[in-house]
This record gives sequence, C-alpha cells and structure tokens, in this order.
Amino acid sequence: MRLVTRTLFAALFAATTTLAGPLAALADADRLVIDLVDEPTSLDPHLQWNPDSYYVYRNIFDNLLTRDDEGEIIPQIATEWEQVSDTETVFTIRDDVTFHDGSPLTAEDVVYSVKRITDPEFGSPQLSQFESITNAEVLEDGRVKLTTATGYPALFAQLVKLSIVPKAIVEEMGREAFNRAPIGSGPYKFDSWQRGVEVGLVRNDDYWGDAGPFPAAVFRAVPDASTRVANLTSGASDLVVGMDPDLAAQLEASDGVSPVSALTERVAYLSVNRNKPGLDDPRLRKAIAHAIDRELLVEGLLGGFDNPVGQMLTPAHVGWIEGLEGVPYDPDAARALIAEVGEPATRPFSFATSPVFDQRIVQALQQMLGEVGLTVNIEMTDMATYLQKSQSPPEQAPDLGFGRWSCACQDADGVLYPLLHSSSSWSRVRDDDLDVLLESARSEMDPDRRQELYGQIHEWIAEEVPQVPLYQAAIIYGASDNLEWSPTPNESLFLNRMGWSE
Amino acid sequence: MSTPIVSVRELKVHFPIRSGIMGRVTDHVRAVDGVSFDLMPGRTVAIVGESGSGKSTTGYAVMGMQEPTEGQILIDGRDRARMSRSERMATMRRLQIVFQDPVSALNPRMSAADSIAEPLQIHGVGTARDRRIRVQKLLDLVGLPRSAGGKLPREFSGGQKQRIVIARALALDPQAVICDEAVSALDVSIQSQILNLFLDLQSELGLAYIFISHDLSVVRHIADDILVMRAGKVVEQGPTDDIFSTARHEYTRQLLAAVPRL
Amino acid sequence: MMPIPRETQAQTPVLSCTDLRIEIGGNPVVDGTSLSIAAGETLALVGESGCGKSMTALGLIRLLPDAAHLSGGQISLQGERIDQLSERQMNRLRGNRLAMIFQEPVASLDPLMPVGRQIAEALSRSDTLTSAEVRTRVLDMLTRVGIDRPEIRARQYPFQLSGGMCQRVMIAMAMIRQPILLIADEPTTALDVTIQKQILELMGDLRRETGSAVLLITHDMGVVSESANRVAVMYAGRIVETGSVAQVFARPRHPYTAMLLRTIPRLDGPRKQALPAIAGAVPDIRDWPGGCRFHPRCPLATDHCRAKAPPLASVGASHETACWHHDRIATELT
Amino acid sequence: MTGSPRLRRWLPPRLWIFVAILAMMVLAALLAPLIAPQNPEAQNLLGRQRPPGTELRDITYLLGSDELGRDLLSRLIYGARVSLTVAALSVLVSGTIGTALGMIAAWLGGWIGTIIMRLVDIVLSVPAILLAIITVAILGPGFVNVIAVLAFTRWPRYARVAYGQTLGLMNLPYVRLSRFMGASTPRVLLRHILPNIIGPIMVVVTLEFGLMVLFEAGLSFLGLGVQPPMPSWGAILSTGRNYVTTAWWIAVFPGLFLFLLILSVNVLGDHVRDVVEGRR
Amino acid sequence: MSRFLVRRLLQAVVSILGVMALIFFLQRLSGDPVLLLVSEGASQQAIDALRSNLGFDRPMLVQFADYMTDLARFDLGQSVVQQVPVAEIIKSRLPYTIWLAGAALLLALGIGAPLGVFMAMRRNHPLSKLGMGFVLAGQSLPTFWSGVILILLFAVTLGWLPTSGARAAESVILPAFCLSLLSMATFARVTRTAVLDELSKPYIRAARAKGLSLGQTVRRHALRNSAIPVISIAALEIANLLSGAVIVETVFAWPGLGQLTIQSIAARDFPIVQAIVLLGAVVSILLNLAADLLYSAVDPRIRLEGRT
Repeated sequence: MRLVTRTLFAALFAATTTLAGPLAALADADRLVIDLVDEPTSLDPHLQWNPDSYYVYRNIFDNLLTRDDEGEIIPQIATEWEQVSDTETVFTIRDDVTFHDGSPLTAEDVVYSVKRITDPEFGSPQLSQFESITNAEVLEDGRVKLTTATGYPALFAQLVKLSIVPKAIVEEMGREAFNRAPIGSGPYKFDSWQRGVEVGLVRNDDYWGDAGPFPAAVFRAVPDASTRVANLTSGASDLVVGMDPDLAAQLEASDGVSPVSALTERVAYLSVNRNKPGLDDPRLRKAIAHAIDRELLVEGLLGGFDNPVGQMLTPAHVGWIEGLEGVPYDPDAARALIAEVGEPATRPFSFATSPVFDQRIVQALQQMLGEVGLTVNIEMTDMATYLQKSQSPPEQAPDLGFGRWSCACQDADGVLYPLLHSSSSWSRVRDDDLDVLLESARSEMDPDRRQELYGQIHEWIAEEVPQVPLYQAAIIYGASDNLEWSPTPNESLFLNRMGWSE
Repeated sequence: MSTPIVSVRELKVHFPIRSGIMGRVTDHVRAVDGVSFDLMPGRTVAIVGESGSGKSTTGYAVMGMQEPTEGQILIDGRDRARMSRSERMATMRRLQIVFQDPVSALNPRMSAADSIAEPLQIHGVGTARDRRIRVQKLLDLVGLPRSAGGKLPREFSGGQKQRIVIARALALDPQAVICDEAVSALDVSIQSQILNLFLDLQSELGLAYIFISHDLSVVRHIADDILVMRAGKVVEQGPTDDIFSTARHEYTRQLLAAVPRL
Repeated sequence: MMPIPRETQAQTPVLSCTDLRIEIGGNPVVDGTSLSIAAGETLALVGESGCGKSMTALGLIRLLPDAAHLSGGQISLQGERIDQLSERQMNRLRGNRLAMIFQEPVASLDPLMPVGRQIAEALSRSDTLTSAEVRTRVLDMLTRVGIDRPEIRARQYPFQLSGGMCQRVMIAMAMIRQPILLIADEPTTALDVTIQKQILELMGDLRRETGSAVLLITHDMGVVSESANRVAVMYAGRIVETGSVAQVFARPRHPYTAMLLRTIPRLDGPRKQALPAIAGAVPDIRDWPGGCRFHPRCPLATDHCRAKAPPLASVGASHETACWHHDRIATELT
Repeated sequence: MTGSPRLRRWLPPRLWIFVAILAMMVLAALLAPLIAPQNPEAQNLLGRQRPPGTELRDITYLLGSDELGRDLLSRLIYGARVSLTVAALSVLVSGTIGTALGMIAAWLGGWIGTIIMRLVDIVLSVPAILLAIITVAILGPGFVNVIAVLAFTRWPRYARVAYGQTLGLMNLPYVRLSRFMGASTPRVLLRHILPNIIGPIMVVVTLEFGLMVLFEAGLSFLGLGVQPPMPSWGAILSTGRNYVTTAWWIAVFPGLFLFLLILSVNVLGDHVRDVVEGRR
Repeated sequence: MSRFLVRRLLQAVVSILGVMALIFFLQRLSGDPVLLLVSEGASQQAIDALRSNLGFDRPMLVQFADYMTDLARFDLGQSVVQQVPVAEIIKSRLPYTIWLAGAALLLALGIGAPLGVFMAMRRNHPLSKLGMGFVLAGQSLPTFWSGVILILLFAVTLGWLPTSGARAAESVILPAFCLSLLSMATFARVTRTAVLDELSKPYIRAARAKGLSLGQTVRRHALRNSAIPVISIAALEIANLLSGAVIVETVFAWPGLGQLTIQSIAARDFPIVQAIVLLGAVVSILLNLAADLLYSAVDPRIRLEGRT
C-alpha cells in the first residue's frame, strides 16, 4: 500500500517537473484573451477552412482585398484594380509592406499565393473558392493580372479571403514548418502555439497600417460554451465566441460583460428533398413552407438577434431582393394542401441534423411541422456523418435537413449555385431551366441584369420549395464591457479593429 | 474365482513441471509411481498415507477422472484405455465416488432430490416419475427422511450432506464406490454413523469400496486389504490384520506409532 | 497420561473463568462455562464442531470475532480479573502472559512477511531490546522449537515452509516471552499424524521446561489421552464433564463422554462391525434443546432431563459431571 | 408479521428510503402517460424557461418550463422512462452476452477461450467513447442504438467476472463429477455454473446500472444520446447545464433525480455486494 | 513468471494489431474528413482533388497496408486536419493527460483508500457512513454537470481557482477533483472489501494474539496484504480515468488527449485517432504489466515462485 502511493508520488513528481514548462504562468495584463471553441487546425492560411483557424490567421496575414466594417470591399495589399476585360483584372500592389521577417512583400508573392491555393495538387480545402482563376502573372509594370475562365462577378468577394504568403520563406521552410510557425505581413506576428491550449500573437509594430492597441493577444481553445461563459464572467478572458441567445441572456445578467452580436451572411434553411416519395409532390413541399413560422422562431427562440428571411439569401448578399417575402406562414393553407396530397403525406419524414446546430430550432421546426399534421423524426448524427448523408445521391439523402449556409463571399452565387445547380453535390435539384438561370447569373457582369436573374431564381424557389429559407443568422459573442468592438457580417475577429474603452 | 471389478496394474501418474520461457517440461512430479492392486466384488481396499502420498490421485485415476501416464486400469478385466466412448460411459455407472468435503460436493443451488437424480438424468434413466421414486428409495437407503428431497444443501448438517452425496453415488447402482477421505471432515459422532452406513450398504448391496484415508483406526475398522503409500509408491500392501499386527515396513510402523491411543 | 504435578494443585489457578457466556447475534454459543487451569498442567477442552470450545478460548484471550461478544462471567489470570480490562491493557497481556496458537499454521502467519520478523514482532513491542538481541532471541527460539538452520529459516516466508514447520514457528512466536498460559486451538488438526506426534511432543517439552499451563482445544480424544492432564468435555455450549484424563477415560460419568469414547474405532477394537453410534446430529446453535442439551440423543433421557438442565456436580475427587443419571452410565452404557 | 425480521435481515430499515426512491422512479416510468400532467414534447416558444409554479394558458408548470417551453415535470417523468429503460436494457443485453461469453471462455478454454478473453482485452483497451461514436456513426442514431452501443462497450466487464468465477467453480467436486459423468456442456453451465455465479454477476449489474445511466447522460452531452425531442434525464441535464445561472430548474431537477437514482442504485448495490459476499 | 510475461506480451501485441485493424476499418466505414474540410459549396472537382490529395480515394486495404508499413517504422503519420506529424500532437497533449489523470488517481486513491481502511476497521462508526455517503454521492453525478457546478462555485463565485485551461499549476485542481469523483468510491469500496477480507483471515487473529493492537495489525499486516486487489483495480481505474477524461477535459478546456480524442473523432482525423487507440492499448498493457510487477514486489509467493 505504502509502496503503491510512494511509487505514484514519484511518478507524479516526475510528471510535474516535465510540465513546469507548459504550466508556467504567463501573467500579462497587456494581453487580449479570446476564447475560441477549438484551437486552429492550421495557421497556413491556404490549408484549412474553419472559423477557429480563420479568426487567428486573418490577423497574421494580409489579404489582397478586405471588407470594411460596413461590408464594403476595400483595398488591402492591392491598392487599386482595373477590369481589363470580362475575364481579366489587373491589381496594383502596395509597395510598403514587409513580412514579419523584414523581407518586402512583392507582386511575386501575390502570384505565388494565388497559384499555390489554386493548385489541385496542393490540396487546399479552399480550392473551389478560387478555381475560376485560371492564371496569375506579374506584369512588366509590377502589377498583377488575374485571369478567370469566364466572367466572374464574385471574384472580388472571393479575393477577400486570399491571404498573401511569402514565397521565399514558404519554399525555404517547407509546408510543415510554415504551418507550425507562419510568417505573414499582418498586424500581428505569430508568437507561440501550445498545442491544444492556445496560440499567442504579438503586435507587429512595423505594420504598414494601424496595428491596434494590444501588445499581445491569446486565442485559447475552450470547447464547452458554459465554460467560456464562466471564463468571461470571471475575467479570465475578454472575448468569447460561440454564444447562443440563451447564453447571451446569461451574459446580460452578469456584471461587466455583455453579448455583442451582428447579423451575418449566413442563411438558415430547411432543405426539402424533392426526390423522396411524398415530397416529390410540390403541394406537400409548399405545405411545409407554409407550416414554418419564422417570426416565432426568431422572436420566441432566438431572442430577436436573428432576422427572418423569405429568400435563400441575406441582405448582406449581392443578389438579395428587397421586399421579396417568400412563402408566408399559413398553417391552415398547409393543412389544406396536406389533405389534398393525402396518403403520401402520412409517412414519417426523416429530419437530419447534427449536434453542431442549435437543437432547439430543429425541435421547434419538428413541432411546427407536427402541428400541421406531419410526422417528423429527428435523426441526429455527428457532423461528418451528417455531411456524408446530405451529399449522398438525392434518392438516398434524408427527407428533410437543417442547414446554415455561408459562402463567406456575400454573393448569391456562393449560395444558390451549389445548393441548386444539378452539377453540385450539395444540390438535390435537377432542373435544366434552373441550371441555365444559375449559369447566366454566375457570369453576368451587368449588376442590374444579374439582380434580375436572381429575382427569377428566388421565385422558382418559392414555387418549387427545394428549401424553406428561415432567417439570417446572427453571430453572438460575449465580450468584456472594457472591450470596444463591432462585429461584422463576415465573422472575422480583426484585432486591429478592436480597442479598450475609456 | 470371480474377476476383480477394478484391477490396477503398475499405475503411474506424472505431472509435468514446466520452466523457462518456452515452458519446456523439465521434470515430472511423480504423484503416483507404480501402484497395483485388485478390488474384488463386495470387498474393501483401503489406501492410506499422509498428504502428498498420491492416494487421492490413485483414486481419481481409477475413477477415470485422471488420465494415467502409464499402466493399466482394468474394469471387469477390460482395459479402460481401449474402451469405446459408450463402453466408458457404461463403466462410469459401475464406479462412483464420494468426496471428502460434502459442502463442495453438492451444488448449493440444487435441491437434494435434484442432486441425487442428476446421474439418472444425465444417463437418461427412466421417466421423471421413475426417477422421483428412485430418489425416495435412495433417501430411505441412506437414512434421510423423504421430506429432505426438497431442501437445499445449506439446510443440512455435514453428516446429512454426506448422506446425500452417498445417495447420489448409489443412484446408478454402482458395484464399487471410491471413498476419498469420505469421513475425515465429519464430527466424531457423525463419522461412526457414516462408517456404519458404508458397512450396511456393503452387506445389503454387495458394494466394493476403495477407501482412501489418512486415519489408520478408521481404515483398520473398515478395510479388508490395505495399501500404505508414501511419495507415490506403495511401501506395504496386504490384508488388514497382517498390516496391523506385523507391519514390515519402517514407515508403516512409524505411522502406527504416531496414532494417539485412547 | 500425565500425572498432575502435585505441588501446583493448591496454588491459585493460572487462569480461571466462571459462568462464561458468549453470544452471537442473541444466540448463546458459550452458556455458563467454568474452567480453571493450574500452572504446569495441560487442560484439554474437547468437543465436536459448534460446541463452543473455540469460542471459549477466544473469549478467554478476548479476541472474539466482531459478531460475538462476552455477555457474562468472570475471567481471572493469576487471581486478577481480566474480563473488564481495556483493549489497551489486553494488548499488553496478550503475547506476554497469555499466548495462543491456532489450527491452520500456514494461514496463521502473514504470507508477506519473513517468519523471523513475525516472531520478532511478538518481542519488540515493549522490551527495550537492541535489534541484535532480538535477532539472537528469535534464532534461539527457533532452535528450541526444533528448527534446523534457523538463520535461513528466519528469512523465509510461510509458503516456503511445511505445515509442521509453520506450527513450530507459531509455537516459537507464542512462547518467546514465556507466557504463563498457552492456549492451543486444534494445533494439530491440519497436520499429518507423524507431524502431529512431533508437535504434541514439542509442546509437552516446552511446557515442562517453562512451567506454562496449556489449554488444549481439540476434538480428538486420542490427542487428549496422550497429552493432557485434565479434560473438560463440552457439548452445545456447556461443559458436561470434567476431571482428570485417567478418571474420565476409565470411567466416564456423562452419557455423551461415554458414548463418544465407544463410538471411535480403536486400533484394538473389533473390525467391520457396526460402531455404537450416537443417534442424531449436533444441534444447531439457534435451536439448542431445553433442559439437558444432550437429551434428544441420550438413551438414558427421562422427562426430568427434558425439563431441567443438570448442574455440574462432583462425582469424585476433581471429577464433575452434568447428568441426572450419572450413576446409570457404568451399567447401561459401557 | 412473520416475514419482518427476515426482511430486516436482508434489507435493513436504513435502506428502505433508497428502495422507496427507486420504486417511485420505476413507477413514474411505468405510469408516465397517466401521471404526466402535459405532453412532454408540446412546446410553447412564448413560454420558455419559466420558473417553477408559473401558470400560463391554463397550464401550471410545477417544475417550470424548459428551453422550448415544455413542461419540465412531464419531461422528467417521461425521462425516467427513457433513462431507466436504456440502463436496464443495456445492462440486460451486455450482462447476458458477457456472462455467456465469460462462462464459455472459461469452460472451453483453449484457443476459443483465448480469443474471447483477448476480445475482452481489446474492447476494454479502446476508449468507450471512441467505440460509441464510431458505432453511432455506422449504425445511425437512436434509442435502440444507444442501447447497442452501451451493450457493445460494457459486456467485457461481465465476461471477466463470469470467467473468473467459472474458473473457480469448474474445479469444485460437484462440477467435475457432473462433467465426468457425461453431463452436456449446456447442462453443466446452466445447472451448475450459472446459478452459482449469478451473485457476483448481480453485483456487477447493480454497479453497471448506475454507470449506464451516467453513460447515457454522457452520450447525450456529446450529442450522441437518444434522439430529440425524446426526453432522457441525461439529455435534459446536458442542455440544462447551459442555463444554470438563468434557469436553474432545468438543470437542477434532472441533476437531482439522476443523483438520487444513481445514489440509490449504488447504495443498494453495495448492500447486494455485502450480502453476496457474506459480509453481513 | 518471465514465460508468463512473454506470453502475455505476445498476446498483447496481437490484441493491439487487432484493435488497430478494427478501428482502422470501422473509422473508414463512418466516412472521411474531406467534406468537413472543404468550404460550403465546394465543387465536386475540389472535393475529389482534396480526397485524392489525402489518399482517401485508394482502396482501403492499400491504405491499411501503407499505414501498417509506416507504423512498423514508428511513423504515426500526419494529422489530416492539422497537417503536422501525429507524434508531435500526441507529445504535446500527453503530459497534460498524465498530469490530470495522475492527480485524479492520487486524489481518488488518497481519499478513497484511507476511507476504505477506516470503513473496514470501524464498520459502524458514523464517520465511515458519512464518508461512504460522500464518495457515493460524488460517483452519482455526471461529470459534465458537477464540473459546471465546481467552476461556478470555486472559480466564478469564490474566485479561488482558475475557471479552465492549464495555465497555472492550480488549474489542475478542479478537473482532477471532478475526475477523481468517478473512481473514489470504487477505491473506497475495493479497499474496504480487501481489508475486511484480510481482517477475517487467521493470521490477523494470530497477530492480535501476539499482542498487536488492531491499528498495528492493520498497519503492519492487513494493508500490505490487501494491496493486491487495490493494485489490480487501480490498473483498471486508470483506464477508466482516461475515458472519463474525455468529458472532463472538454468541460475544463484541459488540453489533454481526452479532448483531442473527441475532436479528432468528430473531425475524422484518422491518424490521430489511431495513435490514441494505439497509445491507449499500450498504456493498458503497460498498466497490467506494472500491476504484475507490483504484485511481485508485494507478494513473495509471486516473486519467488512465479505463482500467478
């Protein structure tokens, strides 16, 4: 017995001494502490596509273009640009930018970055955002020319997400090392990465623009929302992500902290699989649309943070038609239609979801459909399985599904094309006329004509109901009252746009 | 004369000792090392010896619960090693065993009647009704009330449990019973009752016994012939009276001298 | 059969108990037992399982299991009451003036400790001995109990020793502080006859050397006859007969003793004949019969026996029996 | 009351309260449709998170309403049904499989025994959560699959106990004799082994029952439990923990019930263990 | 003894290979990470490109053969999601798990075992009932719930301890305590049973007859003798603690392997899951081995005679 405890003590002592490093306190009042859900998967801006990485690396790297707080596309590395033809754009590159190691950022680096991310061999998860770019080259005058396969009006919206990496350094360090200790040109420099714990950034005092007030910033991984709330209220962190309206209510009730929110370009919707028995009847799909009370969802459940929408877009998108209401809430009409459909409407419908989504909404939707007489069974699986099921052939995919779509481009093409075009694996619609509409809207360079095309598509959706648009999702953060910051629709955390109040 | 029920010829039972990483057999424990004797119908052969002398292993080997390493065991003159499976099953019915500890010899969750009827069931003897009647008879035979059948072992005293074990051993009408220290664990006043029962059964049913014991006074009382064993070998063998009156081997004499006299 | 050492007879008994009662869960297991042991004598307490003989021994040394407790009676050691002593005072007494050995010698030793250290433990608690002195005394004691090469044996663990050897170690452990009373609870039951003889002889030798008294608990009449001076026969929680071994064995005055002696097969008795058995079984603690507890099995029982328990009464010089009909025994039961 | 002393011996009065708690929960589970005041799945999005005692549209929310305005009391009553059924069935399934495999492994020995016991090692060495997630991913989600997952990950514990106990019993004279006389393997296992190892198995059962309730709660916490809106205590608790400071009742009541349930099972399990091991 | 160990080790290696294969194929039956990695609306070409880039388009047996070949060279591969060597990720997470599980084990054993001894010695003492009530209560709460309560009480309201993370040494206190509650009752129970078992053995009575007090007897004899069941339970409980760490680490944002497990499974980061499984299996084998060695340290019968 004594022997056992003695051995254990010895083992623990050994463990403690080796742990002295990671556990050493780094107390520092000048740091901004942000609690994310998870740690970044990678800090190579071309190698991942997820919010927790995005939040961090956007502060390390500059992009070709960016959006201001109002959501307008503005210059960053490119100071100005010129549309040479429908398929060619020439960018002028800022000449006063240096990477964190001191080397200057050149047009070569811009071209390298474009080629790197568009190379299928490289395997970037962001490939499809940029695959319309067919060529990038440095012109004789030092400007950069990008060529697209066809006219591509969403190009600028996509380029907002293109981070510029230093060619020489990346090639020298190699992929793995660069991933571990990335070097960019942004307002913050990579400092440290304690796996599973936190990523530390320090301010780039040589930044060409405004680097913001924080000498250092720490992004921590705190998976449990309740724990993030506890961290914030106890003062252990200054800003936390991933709040929902109920947690926001908790923050409201606590001293010194508040929820901060913004409407995003994320649209929540109920997808309806037109290829399944019963649901192949447009009347039943219409009935489903009539059964959903968006206002109640938003007001009753989502605390009014979100914004009901009647089209598969948000006001933050190009392609949003002001005043288009979509299918109205009308349970009586829904019941009437269901009665008309008769027997095929009586089978139980499967409703796929994943723990990632707000389960209250899914259950509320189930209830609403139940109230008009449909039987709906929720099938919750983890996200990977959910995605796999959603991507399976339409005939095997679930009857209903809940989704929250973001293209991170604030352009209708990024939403409607993948969700409705028959070539897309995300779509369960196979309609030739619609395909033509989507294709022309995608490459139409005249904004008014383009808007008109999207109007037609919205009408088609309202008639055919492949999806029931629900609401424009809000993103809710919890922030210390000391922190001054207004979140934007594109869900970015730009440290240099934040500050301490007083 | 008649053939012996059991005839043991140069019986050897060796247990391997394994050692080393590969578990090679490096030596053997010679538990039984050359034992021979005959058991005639209606007679009692006793095997005496101290712990570790190999007397119980001999009993198990005769019973067939332990494979001999060498030597032969003849049942009614026929070598068991050459019997077919069904013949073996048949010989099994002719030999039965009573263990030392009546507690572990009975399934604590089975009623006395079920325990007694088990050999009948396994061998598929009679109908359920026949078996019930047989159990009643057996209870009478071993001097237990018929009402005992429905009770569980824990409701009986040690002596009564041993009676149930004996009844079970008699269920298939054996010709010989191997008694492995069958009275050693019993109280003095009960021991004599069970010994008397053995004697009665022998005269009534013509049973033969192989009586394994360390208790020389008990053995002297019940046995016709005696084998004295030590470390796997028989040191002395002969009719009971001869052994007790004129023990030839030094070890037998030591054993006799050690018995406390009343 | 040993004669009673004459010079000790008149002295205060080493140990005596009167009207000892022990209960388990409300049932008496020992029901008014009185005993006394003189210095240098061996008293055998004999009886069948469940008669309360081991409980009596454990009660005397106050090591009863949790469920059992002393519910009455007095115990005196050299005239001094010990039944009221505190646990702490008893600890000082045990191993010092009172020692005990048990039935299963191997299991009675801590399997994880070398035997030498276990013997030393009995010594090292109170005395101010140096470790070298302790060592010498342990080795010396091992030699006295007849263990060869004590230096090697002392370092060995119980599992490396035979049962007889373990009992020798137990005896060494018990005798190392020269107790005035050794309680031996079935010390040879688990051993082979040849080893039994050696152990009994060893105990006798040590008793003579040290003058300790011995309380020998056994179920074996043979052991009693060979190694005790006096005997007390127990049945169902009570002593039914007590006296010198010679008297009791030659002329038992209680039907139980008489029948028990006849029922054991003897090396000089008849062979292959029915033994004169005692009918019935030892009764369970929970339903001991009223009156004389032996009456359901007794051929001499009368209504009087069933109604009233006989007291232990003298039937000769230091020979007592608890039977209403002790005068009929000689004629009707032998 | 002749049975009373016997009852007191087997079940001392200080444990009656735990039996009563369990009995009430089982009763609530059995009679859920009769005693639940509301439909446990009926939402009222305008009456969310109302404190206990709130009256709203003729409905009194005795224990308050949950995050979707459902009656918490009704959900807890139906939740008892789900939690107890999941635990009971998974214990039954894993107990049966484990006990059978353990007995067979011990009895047959040889390579079959080795394979079974190595399988036990394998399943024990893989984190239960990992197996659970993968199994749910393959089988799909749902009530039945939760039970399947629990059974699949827990049977080795029974197998180990059954194996050890069977090995111990196999050499007892009555088993050896029965086997020697030619009794068939099923006969020996069912007549001689099983009745005598059921005690130790029951000890595992009581311990596992409490654990299974907790496991189901853990799966719910990870989003892999029973499907919403089916209420299980674990599911209610894991959503409720987000509202500890704003709507304490959603987390406190299921937490309390879960605690009382497992505590009762544990206390009674300890008692069963003591009785089985003859320590009382 | 050594023969036994070698055989056990060989069987263990076979078991590990079995586990690895089982998990390898089971995982791949449950989909691949490609869809989780790509952005919403990614074109089929982009999805296919990434899939082929990560090698998931090859036949499963080929993937398995490759994996095993790498493994034979002690190469655990690269994280699919993080694109860094798996070994590096495990190395950075492992110390935290050892630290947490070790502290929890120490707490569970340090509180549970003495309590068990006390309960065995003083069965009816009110304190032993109170103590058992406490550990049973601790075992009856789901950790994801008691964790939140602990945080709210000790970190938010009282402010004594950090809410989460592994920033300071005292950060481990709350999660370790929360985790230890799972095992404390088990240790108390097993210790109590083991000590009671020993106390009923003849050598205890013999030791008392020598004049040792109950306390001395327990300290000198019973404790050591009851160590074996406690050791074997400890080996099992460490495995349980590692499993329980999955939830506790999530609640307390503790950067150990538990959190990594759940994240990697959710992300279908196969190589990491494989590595964790491998580690888990190796650890459980090492624990059994350590338990065997401890047995022999405690028990001369095993040490000197190789009885097992």
